[in-house]
Amino acid sequence: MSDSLTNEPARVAAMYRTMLVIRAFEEAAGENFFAGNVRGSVHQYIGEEAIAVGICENLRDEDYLTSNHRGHGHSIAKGAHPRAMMLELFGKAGGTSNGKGGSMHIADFSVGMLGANGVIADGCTISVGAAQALRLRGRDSIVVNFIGDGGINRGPFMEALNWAKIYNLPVLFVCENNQIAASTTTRLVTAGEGIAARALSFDIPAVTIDGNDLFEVDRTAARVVSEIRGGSGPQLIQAMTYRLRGHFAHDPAGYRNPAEVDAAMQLEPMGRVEAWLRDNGMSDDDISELQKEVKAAIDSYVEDAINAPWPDASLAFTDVQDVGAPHAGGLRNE
Amino acid sequence: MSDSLTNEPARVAAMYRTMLVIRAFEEAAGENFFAGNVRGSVHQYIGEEAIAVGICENLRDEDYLTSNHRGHGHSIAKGAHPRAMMLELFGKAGGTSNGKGGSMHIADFSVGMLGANGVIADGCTISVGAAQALRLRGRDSIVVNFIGDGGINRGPFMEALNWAKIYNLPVLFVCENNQIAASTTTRLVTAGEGIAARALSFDIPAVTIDGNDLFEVDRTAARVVSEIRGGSGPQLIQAMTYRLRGHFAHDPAGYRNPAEVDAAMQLEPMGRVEAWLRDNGMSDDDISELQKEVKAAIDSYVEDAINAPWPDASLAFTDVQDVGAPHAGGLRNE
Amino acid sequence: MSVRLMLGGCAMSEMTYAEAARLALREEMQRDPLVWALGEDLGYEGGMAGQYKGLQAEFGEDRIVDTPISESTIMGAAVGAALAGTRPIAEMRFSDFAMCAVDELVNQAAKARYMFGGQGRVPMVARMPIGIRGGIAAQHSQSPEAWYTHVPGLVVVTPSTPANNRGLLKASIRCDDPVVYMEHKGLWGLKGEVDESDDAETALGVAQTVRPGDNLTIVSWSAQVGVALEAAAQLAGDGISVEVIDLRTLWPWDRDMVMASAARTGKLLVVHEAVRVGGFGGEIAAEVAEELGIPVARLGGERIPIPFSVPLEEAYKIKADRIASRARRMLA
Amino acid sequence: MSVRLMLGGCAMSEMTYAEAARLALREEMQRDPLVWALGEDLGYEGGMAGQYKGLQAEFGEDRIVDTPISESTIMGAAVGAALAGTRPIAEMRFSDFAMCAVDELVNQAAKARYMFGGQGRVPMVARMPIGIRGGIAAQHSQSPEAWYTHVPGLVVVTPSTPANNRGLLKASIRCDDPVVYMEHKGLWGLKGEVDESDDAETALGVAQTVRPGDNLTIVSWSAQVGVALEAAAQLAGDGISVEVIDLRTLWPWDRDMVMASAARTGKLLVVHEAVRVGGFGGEIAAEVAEELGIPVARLGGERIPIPFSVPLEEAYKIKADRIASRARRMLA
Ligand SMILES: Cc1ncc(C[n+]2csc(CCOP(=O)(O)OP(=O)(O)O)c2C)c(N)n1
Ligand SMILES: Cc1ncc(C[n+]2csc(CCOP(=O)(O)OP(=O)(O)O)c2C)c(N)n1
Ligand SMILES: [Mg+2]
Ligand SMILES: [Mg+2]
Repeated sequence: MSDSLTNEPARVAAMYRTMLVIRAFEEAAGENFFAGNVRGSVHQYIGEEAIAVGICENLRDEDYLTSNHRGHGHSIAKGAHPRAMMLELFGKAGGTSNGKGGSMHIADFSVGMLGANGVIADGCTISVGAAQALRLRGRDSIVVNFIGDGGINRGPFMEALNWAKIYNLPVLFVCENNQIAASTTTRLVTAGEGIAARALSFDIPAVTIDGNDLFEVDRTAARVVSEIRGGSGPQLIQAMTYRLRGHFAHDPAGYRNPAEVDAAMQLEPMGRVEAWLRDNGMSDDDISELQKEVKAAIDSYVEDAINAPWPDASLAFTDVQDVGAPHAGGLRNE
Repeated sequence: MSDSLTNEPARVAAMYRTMLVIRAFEEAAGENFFAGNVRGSVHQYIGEEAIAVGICENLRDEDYLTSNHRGHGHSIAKGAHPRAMMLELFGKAGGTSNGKGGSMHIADFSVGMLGANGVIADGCTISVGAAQALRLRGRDSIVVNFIGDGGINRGPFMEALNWAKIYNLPVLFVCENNQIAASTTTRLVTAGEGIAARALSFDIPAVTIDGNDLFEVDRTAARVVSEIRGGSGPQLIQAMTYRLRGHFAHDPAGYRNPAEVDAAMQLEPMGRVEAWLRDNGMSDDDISELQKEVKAAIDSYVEDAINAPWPDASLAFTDVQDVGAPHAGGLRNE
Repeated sequence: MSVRLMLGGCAMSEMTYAEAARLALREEMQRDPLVWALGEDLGYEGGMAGQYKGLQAEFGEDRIVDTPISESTIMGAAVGAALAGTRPIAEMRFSDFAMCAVDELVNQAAKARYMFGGQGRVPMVARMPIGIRGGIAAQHSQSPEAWYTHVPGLVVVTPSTPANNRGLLKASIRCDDPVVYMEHKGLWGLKGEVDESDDAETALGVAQTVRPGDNLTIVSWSAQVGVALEAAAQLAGDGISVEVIDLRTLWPWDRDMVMASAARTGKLLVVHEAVRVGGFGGEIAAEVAEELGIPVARLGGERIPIPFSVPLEEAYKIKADRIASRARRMLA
Repeated sequence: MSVRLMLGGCAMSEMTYAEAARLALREEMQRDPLVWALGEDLGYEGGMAGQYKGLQAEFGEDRIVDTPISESTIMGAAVGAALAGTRPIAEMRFSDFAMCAVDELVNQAAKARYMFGGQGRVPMVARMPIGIRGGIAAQHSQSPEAWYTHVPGLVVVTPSTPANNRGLLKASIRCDDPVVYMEHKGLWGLKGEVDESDDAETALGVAQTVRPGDNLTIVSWSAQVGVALEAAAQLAGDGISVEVIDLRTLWPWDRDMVMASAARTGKLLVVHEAVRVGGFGGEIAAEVAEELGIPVARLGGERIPIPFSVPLEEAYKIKADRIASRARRMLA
């Protein structure tokens, strides 16, 4: 990760690689959901990869990130290891949370990834508090919060906007506007022009960009992140995108017509970066080599996850709390 | 109450009278708080009378009103009887809630007053639901919600703005901006230009007026209420005003300097209406006669409240619920 | 819905727990034009487990209202709509998300009638499924029913079968009090017979003896009733006769039925999926101990967030074996 | 704060419960620069009962943060700030308003450490006073402590005297778990001795025998302890010797001390101001009944919203007379 704005092919190729990792991870997650290896809800990030990658490319490990239910891509882009994530999705020992959290609670504190979240918009209030902690600890890091276009209508998010501004906190809100929330077209339940207009009414600078254009995301993030680091206070980026799959793996998404999805496929982010790389000297062979390498890595993580042991059942009772932990003080339940 | 826009002296005198009732009621509430007759929190509306009166003058009994902790003025303006309200403040039998609610829970459903509220901004979400009920029941009534400038920073209010707009509900939000929330200068905790700008970002028409000018409030309300009744969808009025007393009766309000309060006194609403009435043919005698009459009425309600019996203790156990009511089914607590 | 059997005047259909709820919703909406529902994704998706499938087409967008993700307002609007003369059903998806609207439920819905001295009523149903469905972890699996029993003004309902899910939901919609209606997510697919010709409600506050027995009374509710029945069957093999009572409604709970059974068997075991500490089992066990002075025991979830992974999630659950062994210990 | 007495190494001061909290806050903020507080009206007003009076001047606006009226964010920001390495104190004013932030407390604060497999911790204190103060009615008088005992991950503290309000608050601020800290509003003015020279915490999870006795054990907490002591004094006049235990911490509660006492006296009565149905008394009574098989009883508030008017509010309360008569019945 660097603050550089240059589009050297090597840098773009590295971002492209991260996008490939996310895409392959999500495909594998979906397949293994259907194979019965992954339980619960798997919200895939397919089609939205450019946002997480373009934003996180401009962050440092010490910067914090908070996410929502669709957090795999954010986590990988921030530097969480997809192997540990895959183990977590399978609920296996060695997963990011040792199997305690699963897909909706991926976190990697070592790279500032403070957690995906199962409750819409709760990451927003967590973010502003994390930013206050940074100030108190004298750090110049920033906090990035990813929120969906459905999530913007929850009150806590709007409170957090106000909060971030009045304390002039270093928070970047990234609204991933894929135009839908589960089966609901968000336009129909969102009054006014949308989140950018709302942010402006809090005097928070807001910009709307093509979230499927890695270069635009990267460029915008580079500028906005450096402004925030410089003390601009909170800003908001609305990244327009499209959720190429159902809400979660088991959603057939029958509520939209195939033509819409086909049209969206034309604008999906991976192909656009690929084209740029081709134009800038990367050969077809190099590209397919990279794709194969990434696919092989993800396959190996799946393999690892399949073979990994379950966490010992006793782990269910650790990491709850120090004071009044389960089974402490003669407490029992039998 | 009428939808008329004309400023005939009789109509203005009637509004003035209601303002006097509110002022006298609040003075009496404060005195009786210090006399130990009224317990709890008494949030006086002194200095803000023109808002409730100017708004409610343009409402019908069938229109609903929801309020907040500072609800006495709203209730009186909507038609609740100050005698029953005074009894309620004293916790006596015959009070609006038979003593169960007190100052923060004044309600008079017979005139559409759906309740003061002890939780900031909760009236807002109640309002939008009441408006949905009106639509379902085929009524052309509207709902008015009073909210403070401190309350606008709670998420549920912002959710309710969005909600009112997307369903095009007949709701008038009235933000009484007295520039303070308890001891907090709201400007310091409110990002952006304030509530009017925020409402506009939801595409809700919003206007800021001098809330201490009865005529401006009345005129604005007449227009806005008729537009809402005509199907405009939600609108917002921000009425600028000043809280002439402490947050509640027992708040000495030492956080502001006396000069500020003195300056505000010059702009208080009662004197301005009084001046207009004088200019429009009401004699000093008539005015002081009216003041005396109102004062005497309120005094008599205080007298009644002092002499009224306590509610029977058994009333503590009624109106809880039909299914699983206290003491039903052999349940006991002894 | 599938096979339909006519037995005398009855029209028995086999349907799932979720389908039974849909039937009740549809019947009550047909019966009373003031009944309506609001929540996320009700229209196309049909809400959780498709319980509203087709109902928006039938009743229109003003009665099956697709909302933004605004839990506070879903609940708060329901309160307002109830005070203003309608019968809203607030759909919270999961009881976990309903925690975003506790204030509106507890400070407004539960208290409005009382605080206003009976001037208004709040006939609403707040639907919020509880329980473990498998692999949805700490923020999607909780069973907080005990909280709401502690709140004056609220009725708390926990259906356990397709038939009583229909009957209790009908009764809840017709009830003039705010009802917290807690399906169990793990039961949505459970099949059972429902008498469609019978419009009767399942009375609120009335428990059901789902297995008669003499040596021990097990009180349970929601999905845990099925597990208790399994345990009872195991114990029957050892010649131990267990009575199993399904409370169905937690507030008011059927104190008379529980006391009569416990007095007869002389031993009480309460079992629930919710965390044991602070669970509603404490209320029942304490009441019975206080009144009858007989041995009581409770089983409930460990005091841990619900974990994701299979063996960890299993460690949380109260299985039939554990119930049986606790029962044996009581009878030893 | 008033008179100061030097006894040996001790510096005993008489101060109120509220002043003792202020002392603890100040001491802990001096001790650890990562401790900070956020809430409405802390600066000028000094928060509820003036517990922060002067502290903003001393510690600055970044450590005593005056917030907008945004309860969800007060709590949520505290969670974020705790995960990010500080020790926030979230001031909710009243436990009633904290209901606007149940989701942030229960779904985030309580679970983050667990869900993330121990990667982070949430060392925060959520302060939310409970109880009746007189005439502030249904939305300002609740005692929902039982709810939070039911939530894995949370510690629940209910101080009853100036001395333990200081000691427990210090321990809570130093605790690495999220602590729900529930003062009783009615105790703010209560005076008592505090040893200012002693920096020791009052250990979490340890109860205190506030009156020794032989015939009956009364377990209580918060303001109700004082009422229980009154009842015990009444009963002493009749030759009945009552042991009164102040739990001080509800989770974890001091099971050993309660069991030992109850085993010795042979009878247990739990008394709390919170609504009896679903209250934490059920947990304790059930545990004792289950383990010791001795007579148990509970007294708690009626299942009604707290009314405003004097005689109605009085009807809710558990007075010393009622406790004494229940005790007599147990001993008859
Ligand atoms: C408070 C809350 N309400 C509802 C849900 C259920 N839910 C999960 S994801 C989702 C849709 C979110 O849409 P959006 O914010 O646009 O994100 P996207 O899925 O499009 O990435 C909903 C309603 C939830 N998890 N939390
Ligand atoms: C949710 C909630 N938080 C805090 C409070 C405490 N409180 C009561 S009134 C008030 C200030 C309200 O200010 P504003 O909305 O401007 O109304 P005003 O008092 O100025 O009329 C506060 C913080 C409350 N009642 N409810
Ligand atoms: Mg979306
Ligand atoms: Mg104000």
